[in-house]
Amino acid sequence: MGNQQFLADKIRTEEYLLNMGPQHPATHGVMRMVLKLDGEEIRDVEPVMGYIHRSIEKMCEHVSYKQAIHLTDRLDYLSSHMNNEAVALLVEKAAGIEVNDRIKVIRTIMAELTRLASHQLWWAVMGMDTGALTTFFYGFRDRELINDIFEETCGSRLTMNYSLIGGVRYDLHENFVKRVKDFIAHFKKKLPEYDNLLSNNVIFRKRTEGIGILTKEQVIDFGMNGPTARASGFACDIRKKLPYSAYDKVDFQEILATEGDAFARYKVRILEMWESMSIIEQLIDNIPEGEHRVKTKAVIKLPEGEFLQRVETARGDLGVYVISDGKKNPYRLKFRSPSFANMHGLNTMSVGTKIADLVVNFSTIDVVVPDIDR
Amino acid sequence: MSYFGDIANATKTLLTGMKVTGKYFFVNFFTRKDVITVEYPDNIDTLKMFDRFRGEVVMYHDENNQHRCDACTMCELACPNGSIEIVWDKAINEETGKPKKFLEKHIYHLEMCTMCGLCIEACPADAIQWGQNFHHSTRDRASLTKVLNQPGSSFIPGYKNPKK
Amino acid sequence: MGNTELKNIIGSWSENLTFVEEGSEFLIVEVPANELRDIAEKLKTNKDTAFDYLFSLTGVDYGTELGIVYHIESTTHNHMIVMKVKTEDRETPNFDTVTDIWAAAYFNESEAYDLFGIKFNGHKNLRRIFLDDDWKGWPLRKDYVDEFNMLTR
Amino acid sequence: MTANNTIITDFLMNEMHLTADLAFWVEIVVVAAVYLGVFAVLGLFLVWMERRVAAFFQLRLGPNRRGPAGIFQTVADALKLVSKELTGTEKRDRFLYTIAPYFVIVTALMALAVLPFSYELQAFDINLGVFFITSVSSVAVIGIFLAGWASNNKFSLIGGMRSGIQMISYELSTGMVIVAMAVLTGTLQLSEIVGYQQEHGWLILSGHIPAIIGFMIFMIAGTAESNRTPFDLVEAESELGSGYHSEYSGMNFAYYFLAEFVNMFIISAMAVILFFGAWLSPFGITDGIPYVGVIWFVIKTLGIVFVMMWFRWTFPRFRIDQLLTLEWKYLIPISMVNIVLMAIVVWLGLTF
Repeated sequence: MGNQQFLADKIRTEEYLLNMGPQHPATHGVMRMVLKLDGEEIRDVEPVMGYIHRSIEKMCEHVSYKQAIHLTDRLDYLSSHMNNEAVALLVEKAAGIEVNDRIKVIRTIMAELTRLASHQLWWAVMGMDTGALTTFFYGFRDRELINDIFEETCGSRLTMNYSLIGGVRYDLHENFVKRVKDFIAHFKKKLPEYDNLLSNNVIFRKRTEGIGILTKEQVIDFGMNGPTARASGFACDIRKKLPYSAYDKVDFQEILATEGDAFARYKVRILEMWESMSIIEQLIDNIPEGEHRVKTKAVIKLPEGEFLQRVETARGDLGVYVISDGKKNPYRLKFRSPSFANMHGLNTMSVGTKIADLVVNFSTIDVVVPDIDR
Repeated sequence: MSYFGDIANATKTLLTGMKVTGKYFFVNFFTRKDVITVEYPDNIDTLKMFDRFRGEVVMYHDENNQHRCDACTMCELACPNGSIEIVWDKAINEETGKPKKFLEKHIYHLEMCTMCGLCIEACPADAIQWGQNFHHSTRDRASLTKVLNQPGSSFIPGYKNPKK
Repeated sequence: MGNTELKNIIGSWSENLTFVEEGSEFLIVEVPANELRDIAEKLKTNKDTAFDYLFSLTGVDYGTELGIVYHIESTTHNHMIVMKVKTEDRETPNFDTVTDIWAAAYFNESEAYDLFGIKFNGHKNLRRIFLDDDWKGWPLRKDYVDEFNMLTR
Repeated sequence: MTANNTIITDFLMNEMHLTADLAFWVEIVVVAAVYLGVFAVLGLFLVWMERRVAAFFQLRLGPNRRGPAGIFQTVADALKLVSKELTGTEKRDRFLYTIAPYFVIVTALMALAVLPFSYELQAFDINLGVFFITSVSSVAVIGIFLAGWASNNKFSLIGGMRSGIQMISYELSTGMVIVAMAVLTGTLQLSEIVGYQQEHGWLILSGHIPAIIGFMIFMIAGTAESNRTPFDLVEAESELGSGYHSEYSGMNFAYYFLAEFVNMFIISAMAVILFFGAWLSPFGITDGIPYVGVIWFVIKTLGIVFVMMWFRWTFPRFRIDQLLTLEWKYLIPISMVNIVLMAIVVWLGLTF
């Protein structure tokens, strides 16, 4: 090792800073990461956020609860239905509004369809980040079917604003059930193709196995959640821990892995797609009859006090914390965003790895930037 | 020796990957039946959106150019983004002789609307509903501020919402 | 573990803690600012409470006081507690940092600083996380007025 | 100037009554013009083919607006690129920045000139043939390296450094495969290699096992030489934006873009020459007719180009250290063993 040391003293190497973002293909949105690099090795990652900060929490303090729901669409736009559902559930629990089973089942089916659409988009972009550009089109081909289902029933494809306080905006369209069944039959044939194309590919395995390892203790200490945390063995699925809507009437398995590397995070999401499909299958055939909306007062006021509602979105558990002083708009409304919590682990994951690994790690955390900046 | 083992395994996984893309290439090389491209500008006349699609807010006018809006400004209050302005005026109603509000202009700022649908829900008379047109791109911003009630239109006298 | 046992265990650590139970489904512990660090330390290390998951850290402007609300959860016992800390002084409000107890507080405390102006002594890299560095004022405070950006109807 | 009279010089001297020397120089200019035309047409066609093949893989339509099946789409792109302003970063190293694209163009043209399109259509049949092509294509590295260094942009610097490592290390295994094939044919001259294959059948058959191993190594190393997925770390979209040529625009970018596709053509042409009998028709059905060889040559090369495109639209990308371990730990040992194996096969006369 003698000359190694000799060379190290003679050749003066210097670390340099590289701004990855805010306009960069791998950051999936507008976020900047200041990398301290030694050649291609990363010494330190510091995410700089706030490029898309609209201060939704300040807006929510000036609008009524009904109007606050439509603002949550723009939080994590890939799981907009679950965000709406979170605020709706909170207000219903706080104001004591009882919703019938039909609404619960519709909300659960819509939530699982949103999770499927979000995971499909994640898979498509994951392939593109590691270099396989065709996965983008296969992922979007399947996601398009879900978007048509949403467009037909809720009226819009991404920011649906479908869940309201006391129910859902429209009743299910008459060929909703047929479309969902066609989609499930189609996607059951296509998901194994996802595995053949990317999961079993040796180049992809080499790019993701053993990269960005997080132990269960680290994940808990960082407060991480969602599939990213479940890949390290931390059972944090709110659908299991605090079941809401129709999740207690459905039996599904919480996917857990133990390796905690990038491939484990990838595998967890692929298996979650299978679980979501089985949940939809269990519910789609026996949607109970009933009103799609319960009668509610025109202006809804919450009693004094503070309320917390947690919902499992595609990225993790979204916490809605409201301090209410009895007026028609919340005194303080805080969104505990899952992607913001998952950002804590990014530095530990990528110190000592290469730029290409940072792109893979960032893509397996499945970050949606508006969810971070709010 | 695992040296050759993982080479063989590697080529096997690479070939299965190529089999998937190859299937899509050769199966519909001539039929092109799986193609998902929608040639948007060309299919503009045959393109029909779903009936619940939220293109823009429009006001319902019946055959003799009359609408149901009696300027109660419920939609203006319900809108979270302040994209609806109602310009109304008072006039003496002939039969009852009492002053009655009537709608002059229902100004709808399309560029501020987030398509949340709270105005359509709040309207007691179902005067406004969803239009399916989504071609909103224009050259100047002024044309995005639309007046929903057509010129020369008036309120249907004595209209009561059957549902309420 | 129910709220009452929690109350007894935590109550034994220090006298000037006040417990509130109505108005929220979790036990609320109001902690004076100077005891924040060692109560947090005990909450995490004590075997019966074992609060190791900082779910969320929220800055709140109560009108006269500025406060921080900690939602802390235990992944082993599956119960949650709400810890609140308040300060009167609105010019330079500051608390001790808890980043070394729960690493999840790192960005959350920067966010509380950025939007409320609450400083955390001992925080390694306290900076404005969302807004520009030269932004005047703390947006989420109730007395924040900004004619340009805020359309108040 | 003892130039053997080619068709062009005969034509010039008899009809145009030029002196021998003048005819020689005019011939060189004519051949250069022809090859520039071949370079441009080839580049445009390959870009169009890549976009159509990619579309078919990805369930899309691909270019179909300009001309039937979008043939003139790439011509339109080229015209657009020509009319674009040549921008560049302010603190760029002016001289190196402007000279870099010409390295890549010149090397691509030089390699193109030596390829035996058919018995008559071969511009320079120098007896170093194969060795000349590898040495020329190693000069292309300088063009990419300079672009990365001179354009004063950290992402393109990283791209340039990656290209330096990648292309130099993969030349080793291409060189060794060529040495193996030279052992089999006994000559480096391209026309003699094709002549050998005329009697003994295609090298992939006559050299059987070592030739097949050589072909697989050559395909892998060739894809890496031309910076194509799964080795496209040099302009990895998701990591470096567009890598070394991100600061180039207009005609400079067009040079890099076309040169990349022509390099791909040269690599597949090399594979066709070394393994599939360049312009020889299968079972020698049309070997007698002059000038028909070109069609066979182009069909075979486009077949190999299609396989390389298939690689591109299926595989993810390597990481820089995996790329080097693949080369130094797997390809070089195997290609060395392959040379020994080929030598033994040739020595024992086991070739068909």
